[in-house]
Amino acid sequence: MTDKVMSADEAVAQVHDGDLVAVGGSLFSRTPMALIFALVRSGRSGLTLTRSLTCYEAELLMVSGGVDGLVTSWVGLGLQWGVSPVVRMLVEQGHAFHEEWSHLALGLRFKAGAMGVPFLPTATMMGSDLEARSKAARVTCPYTGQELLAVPALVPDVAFLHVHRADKFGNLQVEGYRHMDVDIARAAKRVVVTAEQIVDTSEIVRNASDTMLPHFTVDAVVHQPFGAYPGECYGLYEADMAHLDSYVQGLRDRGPQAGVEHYLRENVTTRATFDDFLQHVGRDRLAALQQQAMEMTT
Amino acid sequence: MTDKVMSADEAVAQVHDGDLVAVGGSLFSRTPMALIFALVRSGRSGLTLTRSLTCYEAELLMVSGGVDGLVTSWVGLGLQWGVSPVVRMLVEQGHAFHEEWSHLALGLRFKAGAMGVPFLPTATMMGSDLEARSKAARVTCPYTGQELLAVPALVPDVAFLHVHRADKFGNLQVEGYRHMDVDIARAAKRVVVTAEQIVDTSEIVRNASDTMLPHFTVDAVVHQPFGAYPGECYGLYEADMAHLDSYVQGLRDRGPQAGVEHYLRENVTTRATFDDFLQHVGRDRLAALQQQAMEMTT
Amino acid sequence: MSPASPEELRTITISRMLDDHRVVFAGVGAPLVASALARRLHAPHLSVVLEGGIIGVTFRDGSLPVSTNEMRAAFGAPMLTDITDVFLYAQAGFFDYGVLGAAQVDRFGNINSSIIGDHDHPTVRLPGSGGANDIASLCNKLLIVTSHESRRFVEKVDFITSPGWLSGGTTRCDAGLRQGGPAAVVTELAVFDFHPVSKEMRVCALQEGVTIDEVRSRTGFELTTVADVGQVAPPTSVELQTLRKLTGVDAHQ
Amino acid sequence: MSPASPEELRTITISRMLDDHRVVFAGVGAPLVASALARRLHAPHLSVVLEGGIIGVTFRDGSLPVSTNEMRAAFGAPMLTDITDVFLYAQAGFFDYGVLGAAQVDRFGNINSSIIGDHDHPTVRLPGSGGANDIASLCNKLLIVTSHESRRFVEKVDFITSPGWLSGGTTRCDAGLRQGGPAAVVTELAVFDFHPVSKEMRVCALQEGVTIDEVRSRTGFELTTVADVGQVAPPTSVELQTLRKLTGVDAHQ
Repeated sequence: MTDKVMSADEAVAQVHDGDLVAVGGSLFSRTPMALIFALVRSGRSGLTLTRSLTCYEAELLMVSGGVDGLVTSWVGLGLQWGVSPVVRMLVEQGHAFHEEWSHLALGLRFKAGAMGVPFLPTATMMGSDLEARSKAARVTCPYTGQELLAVPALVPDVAFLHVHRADKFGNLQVEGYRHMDVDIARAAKRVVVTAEQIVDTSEIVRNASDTMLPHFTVDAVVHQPFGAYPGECYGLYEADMAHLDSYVQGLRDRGPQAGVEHYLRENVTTRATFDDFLQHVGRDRLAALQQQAMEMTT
Repeated sequence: MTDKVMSADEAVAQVHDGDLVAVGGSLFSRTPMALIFALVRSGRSGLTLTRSLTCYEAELLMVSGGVDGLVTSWVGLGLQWGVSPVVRMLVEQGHAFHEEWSHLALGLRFKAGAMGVPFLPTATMMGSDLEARSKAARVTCPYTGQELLAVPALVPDVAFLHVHRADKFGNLQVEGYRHMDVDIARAAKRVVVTAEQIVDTSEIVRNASDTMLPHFTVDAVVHQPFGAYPGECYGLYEADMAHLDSYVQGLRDRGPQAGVEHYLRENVTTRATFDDFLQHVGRDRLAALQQQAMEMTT
Repeated sequence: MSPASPEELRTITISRMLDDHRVVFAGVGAPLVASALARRLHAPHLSVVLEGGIIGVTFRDGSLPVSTNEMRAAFGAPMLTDITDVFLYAQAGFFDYGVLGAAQVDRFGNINSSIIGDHDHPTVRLPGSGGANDIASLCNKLLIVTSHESRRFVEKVDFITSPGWLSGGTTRCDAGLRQGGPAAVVTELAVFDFHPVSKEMRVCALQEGVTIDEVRSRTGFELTTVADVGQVAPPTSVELQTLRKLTGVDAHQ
Repeated sequence: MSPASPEELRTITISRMLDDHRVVFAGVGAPLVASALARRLHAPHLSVVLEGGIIGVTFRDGSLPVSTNEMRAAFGAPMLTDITDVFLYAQAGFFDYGVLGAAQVDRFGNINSSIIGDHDHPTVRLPGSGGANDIASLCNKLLIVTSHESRRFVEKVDFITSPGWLSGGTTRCDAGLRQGGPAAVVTELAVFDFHPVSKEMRVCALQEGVTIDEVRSRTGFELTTVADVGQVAPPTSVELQTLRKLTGVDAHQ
């Protein structure tokens, strides 16, 4: 057990050009946005992003040039807003690849990695064009003769997570749903985490059954309150739908490329740290989102 | 969601002669003893018992004639007391079968059942005589060519669990370690649960992330405080080592068969209910075990 | 009270197919709203599961969740777990119903939500499966709800994201899918089932005031019918009022 | 202070092999006590894992756990999970050391804890593997601690419960075990390692006052040695005192 606390910029040094980067959370929930922003600023390139339900964070990374491929089960702007114009533009023009698996199949690919086996058998995705396009192989049960789909283990080079609580060694706890964070982290070679709170290990111990991942799975811990903003963090703050709505509006007004570039300039590349960005967002706005979350979960 | 609360005797009617019965908990921890006692009284026969680490509860069921086979990774009297004289006697004389898997292999057999697949691949147990005797098959990864052991799904006819809290529909929560309860219950055709407390669903909702199993996996819920006695229930009461020690002494004094028979007469077959047995044990004794647990977990 | 919109009509019709005490794995949108409505009316003990890891969704009037993982979907549920875990319950056969919408559906109940046009040079790259493929592959019974337009009701979808009966007959089972398969399709024009042997979609019952010719004219493939085509009972005012309370549309408009 | 008992000697010797900041998957008995001792002395950040689902065992003097799932093992740990889950961490390569005792061990480090005699007509039916097979199969490095008697140190175990190097050479890897393998055996007489190619057990270092002939006479197979056999440093008074505090044996006896 070693002290792994560092800054987001230091933590993002775990990512190298060409890496497969897995992003925890789901849609606008517990997305590690502070790490996404730091990754945009780092100028890494040739990355592949993998995440089961992905949206805005993928668009930022694709337009900024970091990511040129997706391994996902779903990508859109968010259910309110429909199809992702960035992904449409880049994929339809052949500038980015989009590898599609079903939600469970992708989840099991992470789980195979987490379990330390090269594949897992499943009854999903069979017979569909997802199967046909995935080039996933089949496997026959040696006991029953049943044919199943074999999904290959997916081992990210780096996983990004955002959690409610971590100690300095990297023992992690969250509230609410866990998304696919556990399997993603256990499958990945390196794991980088932002936490709303860094707590003493004694506080982790107090609710040891709630610990989602143990310290030896984690490589870097970053203290970052509101680290999932503009998404939600269960029980702590609601997603800022107005912020996201104005992002979407920007894409509609300026077109996908220019819209995202404008957003990045306003919010990411001209802000030295995520805290600077949060200050730009404004304290009252953040407080209102906390209030909404409290009302929604009590 | 239907009301599933009933008595232990009613719940044990879920077991039929010849069934494969899985027992939750591990060793002397959260073993569903009230259900084991009810099963002894029910007179069922030809049962196979499956549990990863098993001890005293297996001896009771084997001598009473209910169980004539074990699927397990370990069986003993408990680590203090060594080898199980009942199992030695019955297995060495050929009166009972003992199918041995490694702890992980058995755990994955339940997990395969829980996941709804006929097998799971694993790197454990390979090359050992456990593999040779188990007749487990191998499977080749269609991507890497790696050969792995394929463990076959184990689907119990009935699973017995003991938990801290249940609502009447069968939403279940425990404190502390979960043992293999989740996979056992999800794999089993029918699930019977004793709970220290039956609570309102609103109390389950309050800590929804702690819910171990949802109602639709559960068929019968029995309210039974001290339902794991003489074993422990995390945070609530310690195991009664003196009771178990005198059980072991009885086997040493009288021989395995007569020793267990004597124990059953004193504690099980002449007591109409588990509460009668607990009354015989005595309130002060139980209170002392609660006190020990409190001291040990705070 | 204004009459039911096409969307409301579909939602009410499909909600009636969800029996009490069962478990439904609902996609977002109309499937989720229909599940909420069923719980409010004839199926108070229906358990609604979302792929976000939420088991036992409760619903607040005027505040239905938009996605499958957000606080308003989670709060009040007796169990929160992870995403893959929820799908593994489906794979193990615990879920009685799956309910899905469809961008494109064909005569065998196959659904496309991935690609319009050619895969390598798509005309439109849609969001993709999410959990739709898994719901269609693994739930014991699949119900589909969609608006009725001939560009949606096609002979063969451009891409099978979520498997129905594939090419009909035994092809679904032959492909390795031993569970489930589509049982019904609900639109604002009619309710459809699938022929027990050929697995072709067929008209089962018509919505109020709709003729079979109208259905045929708005369907991109040849439609058969069951022996005696029924009538779907029109929405009751209780259904409509309850639905509008749920969705936050003024019940007295 | 009385001199170290054979058991204490073994425990102290093996505890020194556990480096700080590592993760050890310990069986009950001497392996667990040795892990506790290492944490008290040179390896305060050693993480001790038990198959009962306990990650990060802390230890109280005079109150060491007897089994792998009981409150005294769990209390103070930062993570409690389920049994299978712990082993899956091992399978994924997270555990630096596995430490096991042995009822019977052979020249290739294979361990028997299942059966003495013939499988179908056993002379003694022992408790069985528990997690021992998995620890031996999956941890990155296996350490074995056992008392030294020729009936325990045999040419070939009656039954391979937990795989060592199987028949030596590449046979472990050939059998499909790509990870781990025994690195050392510790007894009250000596420390052993395994030849890098043949994988035969060999004497590496002798406990204080022990001769190589004594080791050979109490070993049921032919023993080779490393080029220059070393001496195990005798237990220090700090080691012995700390150990006795942990086990609750009076430190001043």
